[in-house]
Amino acid sequence: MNLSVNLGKLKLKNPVMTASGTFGYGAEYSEFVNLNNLGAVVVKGLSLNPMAGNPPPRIYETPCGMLNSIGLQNIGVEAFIKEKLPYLKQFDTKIIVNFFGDSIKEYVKTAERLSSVNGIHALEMNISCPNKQAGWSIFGTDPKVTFKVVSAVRKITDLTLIVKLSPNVTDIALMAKVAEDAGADAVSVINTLTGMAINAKTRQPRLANIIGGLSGPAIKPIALRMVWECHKAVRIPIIGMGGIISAEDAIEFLIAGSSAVAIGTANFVNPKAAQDIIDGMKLFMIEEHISNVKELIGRLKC
Amino acid sequence: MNLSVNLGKLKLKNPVMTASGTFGYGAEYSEFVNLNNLGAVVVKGLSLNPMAGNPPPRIYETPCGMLNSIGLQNIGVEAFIKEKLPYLKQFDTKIIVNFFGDSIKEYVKTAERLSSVNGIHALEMNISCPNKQAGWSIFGTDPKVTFKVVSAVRKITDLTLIVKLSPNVTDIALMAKVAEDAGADAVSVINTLTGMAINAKTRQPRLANIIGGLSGPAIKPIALRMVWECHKAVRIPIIGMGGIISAEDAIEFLIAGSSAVAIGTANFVNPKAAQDIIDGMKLFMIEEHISNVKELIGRLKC
Amino acid sequence: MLSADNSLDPLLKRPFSLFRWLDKDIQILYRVVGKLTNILKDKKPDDILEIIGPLGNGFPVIKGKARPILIGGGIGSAPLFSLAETIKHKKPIFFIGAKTKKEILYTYALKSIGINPIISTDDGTLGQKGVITNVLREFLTHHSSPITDYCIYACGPRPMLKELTLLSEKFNLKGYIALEENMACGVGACLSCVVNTKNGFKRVCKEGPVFPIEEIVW
Amino acid sequence: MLSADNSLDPLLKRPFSLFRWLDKDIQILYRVVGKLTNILKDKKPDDILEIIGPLGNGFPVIKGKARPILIGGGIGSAPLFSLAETIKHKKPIFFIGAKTKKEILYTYALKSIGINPIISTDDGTLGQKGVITNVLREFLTHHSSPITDYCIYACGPRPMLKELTLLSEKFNLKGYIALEENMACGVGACLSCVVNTKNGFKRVCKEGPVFPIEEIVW
Ligand SMILES: Cc1cc2nc3c(=O)[nH]c(=O)nc-3n(C[C@H](O)[C@H](O)[C@H](O)COP(=O)(O)OP(=O)(O)OC[C@H]3O[C@@H](n4cnc5c(N)ncnc54)[C@H](O)[C@@H]3O)c2cc1C
Ligand SMILES: Cc1cc2nc3c(=O)[nH]c(=O)nc-3n(C[C@H](O)[C@H](O)[C@H](O)COP(=O)(O)OP(=O)(O)OC[C@H]3O[C@@H](n4cnc5c(N)ncnc54)[C@H](O)[C@@H]3O)c2cc1C
Ligand SMILES: Cc1cc2nc3c(=O)[nH]c(=O)nc-3n(C[C@H](O)[C@H](O)[C@H](O)COP(=O)(O)O)c2cc1C
Ligand SMILES: Cc1cc2nc3c(=O)[nH]c(=O)nc-3n(C[C@H](O)[C@H](O)[C@H](O)COP(=O)(O)O)c2cc1C
Ligand code: FES
Ligand code: FES
Repeated sequence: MNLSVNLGKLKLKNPVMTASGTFGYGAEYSEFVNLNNLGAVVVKGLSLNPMAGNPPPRIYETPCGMLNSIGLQNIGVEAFIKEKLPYLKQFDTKIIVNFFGDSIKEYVKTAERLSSVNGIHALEMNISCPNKQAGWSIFGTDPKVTFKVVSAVRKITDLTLIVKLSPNVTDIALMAKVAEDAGADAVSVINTLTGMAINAKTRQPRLANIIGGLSGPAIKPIALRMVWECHKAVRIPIIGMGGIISAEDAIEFLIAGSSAVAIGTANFVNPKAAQDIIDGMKLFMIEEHISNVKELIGRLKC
Repeated sequence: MNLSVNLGKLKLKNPVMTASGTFGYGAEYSEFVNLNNLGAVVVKGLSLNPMAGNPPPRIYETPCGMLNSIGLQNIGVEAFIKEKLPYLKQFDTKIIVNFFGDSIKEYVKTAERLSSVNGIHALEMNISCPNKQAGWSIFGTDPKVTFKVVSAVRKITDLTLIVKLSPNVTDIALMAKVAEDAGADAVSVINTLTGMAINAKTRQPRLANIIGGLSGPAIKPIALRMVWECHKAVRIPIIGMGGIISAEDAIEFLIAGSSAVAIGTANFVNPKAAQDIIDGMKLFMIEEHISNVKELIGRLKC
Repeated sequence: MLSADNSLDPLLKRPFSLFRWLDKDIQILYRVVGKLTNILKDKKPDDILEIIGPLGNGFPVIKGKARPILIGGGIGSAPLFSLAETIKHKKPIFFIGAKTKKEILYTYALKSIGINPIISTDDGTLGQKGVITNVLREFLTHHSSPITDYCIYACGPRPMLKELTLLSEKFNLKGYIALEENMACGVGACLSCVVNTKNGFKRVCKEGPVFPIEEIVW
Repeated sequence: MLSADNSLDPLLKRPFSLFRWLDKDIQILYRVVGKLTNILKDKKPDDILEIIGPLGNGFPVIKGKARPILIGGGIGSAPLFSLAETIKHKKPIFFIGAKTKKEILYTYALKSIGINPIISTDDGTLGQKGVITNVLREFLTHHSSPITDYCIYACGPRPMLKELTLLSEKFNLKGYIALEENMACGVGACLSCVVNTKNGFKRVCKEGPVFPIEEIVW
C-alpha cells in the first residue's frame, strides 16, 4: 500500500500532518502519538520575536466547534531553533514551520532565519490569523498584498513554501491562484473562520479578545467546499484542513482535491487522533481495494 | 414587559420571526405554533414564475448543522397571492415576503407585484442564495451590483425593505453599508454559508447540486460576529439569524446588535422552536429584571 | 420524525415508519446505521423520545378483490407488517428479501397471522439465493391468475424499487411503493424530501411516502 | 481531561481534578453545570469514560512544621480532600464555603479522618453566614501562632481566590492556589489555558493548576 504524497518537491510518507497551533512544538503530544508515523509535524506559528498573545479567556466551545483567540503566542524563532528543533529532528518525519510577521519585512526576515538552519523541510506562511489587529488581515484578504508578501518570501527561500489561506474571503480560489502566481509550492486551506460568542447574562464576549477563530467539525462543510474550489483553480498541491475528526473526513478532503490533510482541533478531542486517522485511512484503502492513496486525490465524481 | 421592536416603520410585537425557507408558507407549522404569537412570519423565497428547484438529494446533515440545496423551489408570486396569502392574513402577525430574481428587472417586477396587494407588511430581498448558478452570486457579493439592485427595488416599493446579506464575503459590514446607502430599511444577517459534503465510498457529493448552504448551530459563532460587525457599521436595524436554537442564543444576537431574530433550522429540530424561544425570552427578562427588550439590543459590554 | 435527546449532534429528527400501532403504544422497527440509531439502541424502557407524527400518507387499502402482493427489502419491510395485518383476509402474498438471513425480519410474526412469506437473501443463507425482484419476476412469469388481479405494495432500497417499476411496466401491474428521501422538517415546509414524479417534484413527507408506482420518475 | 462518549456535542474534553486516588479506582467529584456533566450524571456503573491524565502539578506538601490552612469554595473543595488526607498529621485547619448547605461537600468524610471543618454559607443555611474569606480574615486577625507558621492551600471561584491573594498580602501569608481556565488540549500544546503571572502567561494545564499564591497577577 502506498501512502506517500508530494507537496512540490517535498515527499511525505503519508498525507496526515498536524495543524499549526494545535500540536504545540510536537513534544507535547509525543506521549500519545509516535511522531515517526506522521506525514509531517507543523509547529505553532512563530514570529521573529517572542509574543505574549492575547489575555484569557482564550477559548470557548461552540456547537461542534471551538473559538480560539490565542493571538499567536509563541517563543520566537530563535528559541524555537535552540530549544525545540533539536528534539523534533530526532524523528523520521517532515518538519514544517508555520510563521507570520507584522510587515512584509518581518515575514522576509523570519523566513530567512528559518531557511538558514538545517532540519526544517518546509515553511508555512500564515497570512490568515483572525486574532490579529484589524489591518493585519489584508495579508490574507487583499489579493495585491497577498501577492506582494508571498513573492517577497519566495525570493529568499528555497524551502518548500506553503501559504495558509483565510476562509474569510469572498473568493478563496482567487486567493489560491494569487499564492500560486506569487510562487507558492502549496496552499493550506483553511485557517479558522472569524467568530464570536457572548455570555447572555453578563453581556460580555466569551473571549477577552471579543472575536476568535472557529475550528472543529462545525466548519468541515465550508472547508471541504473551499478545498474543492481551490482544486479547480490551481495546479499546486493543497493541504486540506478544517474539522477533520475521522479517517473518513480526511478521505473526503483528499477526494475534494487536497494532497495532504492537517489535523487540528481533533487532537484536543482525541490526543491520538492523527495516529487513528492514519490507521483508519489504511483500513479504508484495504476495504476499498485502493493501493495508492494518490488514486483518491481530486477524484470527486460529479 | 415590553417585547416589541421596530424594523424601520414596521412594528413587531416581539423580536422573533421565522427564517425564510424553513417555515414554508406558514400553514405547514400551524399545528405546532400559534402564528398569532410570532413577531413575524417570513415565507419561502418567491420568484416571478414558479420554480422547480434542484434535484434531490437536497439536504445532508453535518456536525451540528445541515447543508441544503433546495434551489429556491417555489410556487411563484401569483400562486402565493392567491393560495397562501389569504390564509396568512387571518393571523395577527406581520407577513414578510422573501423574494429574488434572476436579473435586476425581475427583482423589480416581483417587488412591484408584491407591493400591489394588501396584507404584506415587508419585503425581504434575497441577494444571497448559495444554490443559484455561478454568476448570480454577484447580487450579494459585488457591492456595485448590490447597490444597483437594492436601489432599483427601493424606488418602486413603499413597503419596509429588508436586504438579506450573504456571509460568503470578505467584509459583510461593507455590504450592510451598501444596502443602507441604497435605501434598505433593514438587513438580514446571515444567509447560509456555502458548503459541501462528500460520500467517501462512492466519491460522489452528498447533494445532487454538489454545493449547498450550511445552516444550524454550527454557524452561530460566525453569524453572531457578522451581526456585531454590521451593527458597528450601519444605523438601520439588523435581523439576526444563523444557528439560533434557544432563547439564550436569540438574546445573544440581540446583544450583538440585532433588533429582531429569525429562527431557521431550529424549526426542524423542534417544531415548536419559535414559540419556545419567545417564552424563554420572557423568562430570561423576568429573571434578569429587564422590562423592555430594547434594553438588550446592541448592549455588548466590551 | 424522531429524536432521542437534546444533544445537537445528531441535530435533525429522523424519519421512521410506524411498524405497529397498538393500543397505547406505537412500535418502530429500525436498523442501526448511524448516529441516532446508535443512541436509540442504548435506550431503556421508560426513556423518553420526542416524536412528531404520524406524518404523510400510508398504503391505501384497495377495494375490490385484487390480491395484494407485498414486497419488502431489508429494513424496508417495516411499514408492510401493519398493512399485512389489516389485509390478511385478502390472502396477501408476501415477498421478503435481504442481504442475509439476519436481516430477514419478523417472519415469525407473519406466520402467526397466517402469512407464509416467500424469502430470498443475496447470500442464500435463507430462502432462495438472489434478489427478491428476481423471485417476483419468476412468480409473475408463471402466475396463475390474470395479472390485473394483483396489487403490489412495496418498500425497500432504491435499486429494488427501480427494478419493481420496470417489472410493473412489463407486466402492466398496478400498485404502491413507499419512498425514502433525506428529511429535515417532516411537515412539508422545507422542500428537502422531494422525489421526481410525472407531475413534478413531490414531497415524500407530505404527498408521500407512498406513491402509485407508475407515478415515479427514476 | 474527560469525555463521556463519541458525540461531537459536547466536543472537547473537560478538565476535572482528581478527588481521590484509590487502589484501582480514581474518583472525581463534580458539579452538574452543563453539557458534559449532565451526560455524566446519567452514566451507570461500568459505563466507559475516556480520560487522559493525571496532568499538570498538584498541591506541594511543604516540609517543616507550618500548619496547613485549606480553603475550599464550592466545588473547588474537590482537589483538597486528597491533600487533607495526606497531611492530616499536620492538623490542617479546613475552611469550606459555599452558596448554601447543599453545596458544602464531604464534611462527613473529613470528620472520619479527624478534621472538623470550619464552614460558612452565603445564605447561612450551614455554619457561619457569609463568604468563607471573611471567616478566614476573622481567624487570621485573632490568630494565636505567628502567621508564618501557616501555609495556605486553596481552590475555589475566582472572587474567592482574588480575595485570598489580598489577604495573603495583608497577612504576609505563603501558600498555593489551584486555578481554573477554559481548556482544550490539557497537555500544554494549545495555549488556551494561560493565566497571568509575575513571570508572564503560564499554562494552567502544564505549569499549574497549582501556583504559589504570590505569583498570580489578577
Ligand atoms: C419515510 C421514511 C421512513 C423510514 N422508515 C424507517 C424504518 O421504519 N426503519 C428504519 O430503520 N429506517 C427507516 N428509515 C430510514 C431512517 O430514517 C434512517 O435509517 C435514519 O435516519 C438513520 O439515522 P442515523 O442517525 O442512525 O444515521 P446517520 O448517522 O444519519 O447516517 C446513516 C445513513 O443514513 C442516511 N441518513 C441520514 N439522515 C437521513 C435522513 N434524514 N433521512 C434518510 N436517511 C438519512 C445517511 O445518508 C447515511 O448513509 C426511513 C426513512 C424514511 C425517509
Ligand atoms: C483544572 C481544573 C479542574 C477542575 N476540577 C473540577 C472538579 O474537580 N469538579 C468539577 O465539578 N469541576 C471541575 N472543574 C470545572 C469543570 O471543568 C467544568 O465544570 C466543566 O468543564 C463543565 O463542563 P460541562 O460540559 O458540564 O459545562 P458546559 O456546558 O461546558 O458549560 C457550563 C459552564 O462551564 C464552563 N466551561 C465550559 N467548558 C469549560 C472548560 N473546558 N474548562 C472550564 N470551564 C468550562 C462554561 O464557561 C460554562 O459557564 C475544573 C476545571 C479546571 C480548569
Ligand atoms: C488553538 C488553535 C491555535 C491555532 N494556531 C494557529 C497558528 O498559530 N497558525 C496557524 O496558521 N493556524 C493556527 N490555527 C489554525 C489551525 O491550524 C487550523 O487551520 C484550523 O484550526 C482548522 O482546522 P481544525 O478544524 O482541524 O482545527 C490554530 C487553531 C487552533 C484551534
Ligand atoms: C432548507 C432551507 C431553505 C432555505 N430557503 C431560503 C430562502 O428561500 N430564502 C432565503 O433568503 N433564505 C433561505 N434559507 C436561509 C435561512 O432563511 C437562514 O438565513 C439560514 O438558514 C440561517 O439560519 P439558521 O441557521 O437558523 O437556519 C433557507 C435555509 C434552509 C435551511
Ligand atoms: S422533510 Fe421538509 S418538506 Fe419533507
Ligand atoms: S489546555 Fe492546551 S495548553 Fe493548557
